[in-house]
Amino acid sequence: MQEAMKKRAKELLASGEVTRVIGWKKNEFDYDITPAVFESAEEIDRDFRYDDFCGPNLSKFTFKNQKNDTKTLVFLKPCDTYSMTQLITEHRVNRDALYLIGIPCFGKIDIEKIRADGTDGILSIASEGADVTVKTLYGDKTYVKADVMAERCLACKSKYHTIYDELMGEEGEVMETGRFNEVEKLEAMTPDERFGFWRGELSRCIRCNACRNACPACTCESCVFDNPDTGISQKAAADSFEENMFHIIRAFHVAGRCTDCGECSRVCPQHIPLHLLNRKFIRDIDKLYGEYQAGEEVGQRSPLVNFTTDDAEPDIVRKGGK
Amino acid sequence: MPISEFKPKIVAFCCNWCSYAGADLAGTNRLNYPADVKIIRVPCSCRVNPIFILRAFQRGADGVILCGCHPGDCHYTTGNYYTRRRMTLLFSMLDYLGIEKERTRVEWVSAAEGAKFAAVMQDFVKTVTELGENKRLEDRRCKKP
Amino acid sequence: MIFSYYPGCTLKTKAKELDAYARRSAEALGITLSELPEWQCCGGVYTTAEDEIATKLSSVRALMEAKKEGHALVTLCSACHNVIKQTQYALNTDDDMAFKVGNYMQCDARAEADTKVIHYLELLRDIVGFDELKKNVKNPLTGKKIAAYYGCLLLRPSSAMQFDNPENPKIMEDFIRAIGATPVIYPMRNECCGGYITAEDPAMAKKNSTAVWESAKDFDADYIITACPLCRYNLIKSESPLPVIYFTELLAEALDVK
Amino acid sequence: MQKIGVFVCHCGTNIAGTVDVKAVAEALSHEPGVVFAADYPYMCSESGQNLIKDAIREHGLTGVVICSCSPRMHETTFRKAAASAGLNSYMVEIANIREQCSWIHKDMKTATEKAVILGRAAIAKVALNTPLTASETPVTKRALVIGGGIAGIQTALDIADAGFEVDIVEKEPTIGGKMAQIDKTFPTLDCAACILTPKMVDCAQNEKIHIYAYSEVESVKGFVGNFTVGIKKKARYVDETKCTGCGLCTEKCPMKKTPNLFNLGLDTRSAIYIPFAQAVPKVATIDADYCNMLKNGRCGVCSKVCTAGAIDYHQQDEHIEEKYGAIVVATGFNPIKLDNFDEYAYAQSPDVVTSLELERLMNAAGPNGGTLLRPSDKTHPHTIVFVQCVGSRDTSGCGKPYCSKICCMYTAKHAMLIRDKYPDTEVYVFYIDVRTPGKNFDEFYRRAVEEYGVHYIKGMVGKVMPQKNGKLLVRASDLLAGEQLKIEADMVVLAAAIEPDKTARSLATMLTASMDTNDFFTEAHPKLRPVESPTAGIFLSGVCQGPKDIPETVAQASAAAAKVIGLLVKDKLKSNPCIAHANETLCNGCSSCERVCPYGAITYVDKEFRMPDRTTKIRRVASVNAAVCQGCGACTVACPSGAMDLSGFSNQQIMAEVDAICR
Amino acid sequence: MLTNREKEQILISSGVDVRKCMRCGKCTGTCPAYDEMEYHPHEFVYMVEKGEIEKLMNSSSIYKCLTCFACVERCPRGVEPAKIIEAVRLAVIRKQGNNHIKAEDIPCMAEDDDTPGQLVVSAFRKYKK
Repeated sequence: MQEAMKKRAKELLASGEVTRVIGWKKNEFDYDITPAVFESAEEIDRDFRYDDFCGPNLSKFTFKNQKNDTKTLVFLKPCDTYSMTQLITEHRVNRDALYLIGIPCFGKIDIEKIRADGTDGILSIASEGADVTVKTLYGDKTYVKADVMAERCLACKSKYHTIYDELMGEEGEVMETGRFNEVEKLEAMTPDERFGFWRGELSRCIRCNACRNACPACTCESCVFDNPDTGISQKAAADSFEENMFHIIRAFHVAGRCTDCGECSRVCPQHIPLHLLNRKFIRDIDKLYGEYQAGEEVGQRSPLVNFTTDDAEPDIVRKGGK
Repeated sequence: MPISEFKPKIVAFCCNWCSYAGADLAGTNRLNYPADVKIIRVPCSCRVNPIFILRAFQRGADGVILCGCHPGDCHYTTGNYYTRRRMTLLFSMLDYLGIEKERTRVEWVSAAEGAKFAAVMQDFVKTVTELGENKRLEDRRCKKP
Repeated sequence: MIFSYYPGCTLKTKAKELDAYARRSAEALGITLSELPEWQCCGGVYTTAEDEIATKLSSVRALMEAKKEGHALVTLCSACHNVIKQTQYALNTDDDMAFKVGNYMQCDARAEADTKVIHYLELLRDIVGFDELKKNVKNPLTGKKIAAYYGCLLLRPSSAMQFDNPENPKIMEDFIRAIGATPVIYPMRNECCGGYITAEDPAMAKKNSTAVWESAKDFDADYIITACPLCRYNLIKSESPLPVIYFTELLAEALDVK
Repeated sequence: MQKIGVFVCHCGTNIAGTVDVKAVAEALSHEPGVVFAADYPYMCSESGQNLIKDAIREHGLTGVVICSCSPRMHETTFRKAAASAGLNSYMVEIANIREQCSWIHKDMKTATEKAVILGRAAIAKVALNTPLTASETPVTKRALVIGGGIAGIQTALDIADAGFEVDIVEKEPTIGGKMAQIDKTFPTLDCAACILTPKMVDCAQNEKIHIYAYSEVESVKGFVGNFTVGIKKKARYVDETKCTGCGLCTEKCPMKKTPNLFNLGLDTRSAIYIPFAQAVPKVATIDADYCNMLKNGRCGVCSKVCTAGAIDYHQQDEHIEEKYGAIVVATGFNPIKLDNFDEYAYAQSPDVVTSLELERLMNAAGPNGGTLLRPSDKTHPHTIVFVQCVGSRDTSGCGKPYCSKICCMYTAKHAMLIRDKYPDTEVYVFYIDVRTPGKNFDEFYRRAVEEYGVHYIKGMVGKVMPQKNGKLLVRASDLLAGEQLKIEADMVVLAAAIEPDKTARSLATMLTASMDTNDFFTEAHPKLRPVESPTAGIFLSGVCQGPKDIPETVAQASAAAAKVIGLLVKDKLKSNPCIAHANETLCNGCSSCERVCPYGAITYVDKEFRMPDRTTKIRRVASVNAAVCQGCGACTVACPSGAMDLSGFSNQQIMAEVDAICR
Repeated sequence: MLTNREKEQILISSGVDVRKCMRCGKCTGTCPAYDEMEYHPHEFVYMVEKGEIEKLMNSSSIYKCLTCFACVERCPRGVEPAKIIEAVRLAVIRKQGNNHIKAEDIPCMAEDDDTPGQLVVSAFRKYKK
């Protein structure tokens, strides 16, 4: 697939159809992949990658690196198409300046899972079908891919692309993989247990803002937490309250807009399962206001800027219904 | 602090058209409710940002209640419908984080419902008093020594 | 289809025919009435006083028993139906009552007594359906003019009974039509026969009952039907010239299982 | 540097009785920014206001906090006072220490402490207030009256008389409403048609008045001075401009078995009909449920006989949009359905009728040509029983909890008319109370008793029993005699409670006008603003606001008209400056705010921004139309970046209040 | 102050708010036991409100109510007079030795072969404690 993508990218550059290509590039290690802009065939030949480590959602990167006066090719995994659709709905990217190619995704590998196995001194990693081969200073290791796949990919919601100009590979389908199981587990706990759980998680937050930077829904010109005029700006959480506040408000601000791409948890250096906050909102919205998937179509109306006259009353929370 | 001495701090956001007028009517009819309740007037319940609610808890509130026109009767036609969704989701999130769900409430009080206003406030104060001090959403820096 | 069944004392003694015809007819209509394994007398009349708990417990036990069986509960005698329905209504609407009863029974009485309770006529109307009943009639009572006598217990208080329009009911008339006869509508059909007053003041009971059959007679009825043994007793005692029979007897006759 | 003045009102003893006002002023004088604090017996009095004005001038105050009654009472008073002393009127905040403090707390210490906290919150807020200036919007000089009964007619005539255009929307094919169905009026016994029909004709002939008959309001957008209303003209299958009202079609129409709704179904009419002789507009209408041509394409008689060629079987509903400066609601009432009152045998016997049905039975244009006959057998009734309060004052859930107000009087009228015309008829009226507060009302009722020999019996009817002989056995109690009565009557007349028309509820939602639990429209103030809805630009006329009789309805109708005229004579209206505004540098252009705005006040513009690297970038940003925004604030919360804020209730101001209260 | 305590007891036992009555008399207009009663349903409500309980307790009217619920059904104010009458009757028969019907009355009832058991238990419920 990677070679086909490179070929197509170069074709489009050569034809002048696009002048820039957004994709992934490898850094020092095989598993250290970052989004990048490619402007020439040489750059593509040298650095372009598409493999099971290309986790980053290119939609957010596209948003940050968009240019209006020229056309950019962007490769989008199914996940990323949802985010891209949502960004177009919110007028955050200029659709006319983009050429979108949908590409398949077979689940990405979580390097932390390999490391957690005690594997150190990694020299290279190759993923082929169901096998992942790791070459290290101390010898080779082989893993079954499903064992080292990222959690978000194990609970993948869709292999379907919601938007593209051109599709490479086969179109997939929306899937049901129990992505709310964790949320349900938490819901089943007592309030004290839940409080303990979240305190344990959120107290580790170092307010590095990685979640915010990676989140394709967090595209505000200026975040309320950075704006001294809002009265709630904070750089680092000085009290457990501020840890809660930041994450509650961040989740609330993306509620109804979050596509559940899982970037927040992927990038969190403290491994806080932030996606469980967003999924809670998604789950509540689905249950209370009907199934809703952000980023499914351009022009959708988010449930938070919508209503029906017979919506559930807020009481439902206190009374434990739902 | 023994429960009997505990006086909760309650912030009540009231929409100008229905609930604030309902609170006025409670006063006109001399219907008593605890002084722990302090009302903040907002044009519509939909003006209340979740940030305000968290801010109140941060600054030491033990309970926050939002009052608006009955659904369908909003002065601005649809404001309280948005309030209803926002607050349902926010309250559910607070509950998910293990924060006592009884500390937050939304009630619809019309301009004619002075008695309801007083009864709602009595009940809410009672509930919050029984819960005791807000510990789970407090900001220790804002507490008086 | 299986339903729990509460016959009540009188149906085991003086009103056996009310019970027997009901059972036979139900069978013919494909309904299984499974008598509660344990039941006590309902007490005959509901005590409205809120500080009377003990007199309500037999009904609560019947409700709980039925809940255990897992089926809706069918009653037949108007009095039993009234007492059980009113008890259930009180449990559901009066927190204090539910609390006290719960203390007696050592359980969450409201939750454990929430069985659906229906009268045999409601079974015919809502479960079997009068149209379906009509199809099953083998022996239509064509040409018979029948006055349905509701009395008080099936209808009132309507908040608890939820049986039919308390002032202009039609369930028994619809029943009469279903078995091929002609209903007679007369104004006294939902007025009291005197009930238990016959033990205290027989003349008064007679006066009340007479007014009922006179009204039915006035409108040219051939028979009076009822679901209540005491109504029937009072009407007969007051020398009604019209035969007073249980509705189940006519049902059995129409279904040809008499 | 803030210079805030605090003024604590005693309100006589209303506040000072439970709040230590001096202590409040003293405590608040130490708050940051406060340079002046005083208390005074009546701040709203002229001298109280002078105290404020003097302090503003003397201390150069930048903000004023008044601890007094509810801002709903005197906010405007104090704002005006501030403005006259040169301070922007939006630099005033009120701490409500009467309705929300002194009146609800009995303990002086508690109330004083609370008053101080409320004062602090107001000080914290006012410190962040900014001067605001109201913008102006033009007024559309045209009024809409919804409902064409006597209330709507009177309002429309008065507005037109003042020289303004006015439209009436009436859902029936003719205006006239309930009054057109009534035979005589109390307490004068003059003929309803004789006094109503000239007014109907005036409406039709007045060139300022346009009648949309057989029409309904579909949508209402906009705000005071600038409403846009969608009106649906229902298809009547007759071209209004061609029909001459000759009535030939109604004679020739073969479908004579159509229930005559104008006579409440007591007789029948043809499928094409003119409701009554004096209908306005006098135009035929086809009842699509009964017309053979419309149902199955077979007939067409009316079209053949119509010389004007007015019949149009293909007519469609027409949708019109009009602009208005003011809207008057005059949707009226109906008697309640009597389904819950079968003890009175209304459904069982045709001889049990409602009072409105009796009006038609006695009317010369009614089913019996004005002779009172029993509906069942068309015989002359010799005994008539009237039952009062059927569904009125009923808290059991079957009826309405309120007094319907008109029944006592119309029943006295009916009883009197019957005794006058048929002296051999005995009339019994069962009453709980006879309520006759009105000019010449009690005298009228007494005449019924003293001159006409109507039997008034205090007590209620328990049950009406139709007998085999066609009589109605009425069982009732006579409380004064201590008797249970059994009366054999020929007819029973039920004074059914009245309720607001069913269309009022959905209309209220469209108008954003509030209603009470009985679906009567709420007035802006029960005593002082009885003909206005709390929603600006919406006025109330007639029974839609509460039960009332004809004289009262007409009085209220004229009052509503006066209010409308007062609005329409203005060329411009000052609008509320407490509205939303977008901070363009923060705005993402995401459209969240646009989607929640109930007024469509938000639009987007592409704007060029200079970037830190000296390049420019064009971004889509929100822009609020100040004339359209009503200041609800829905957008401020929908906005994730905090770009939307609300003047007068800004994020910072509200949080300052929160902080002050929780301090 | 005896009557006030009695009144309290009647109000608690019946669960009726007598102050809701608007004196329309519909209960009495519909009562089938009217002729046999000295005090009628509306008077029960009014007299309990006034605290005149003793008169009611001493009257045979308390045994004449058929508990047919016609008054309850038809009252426009939801007052439920039948419950008041029952509460007064209970206040009487709950007193020691005040059973209105005695066990020895049963045989004479039983003599009548058709007497349904329902009648006996109902009469006991109403007239005996």
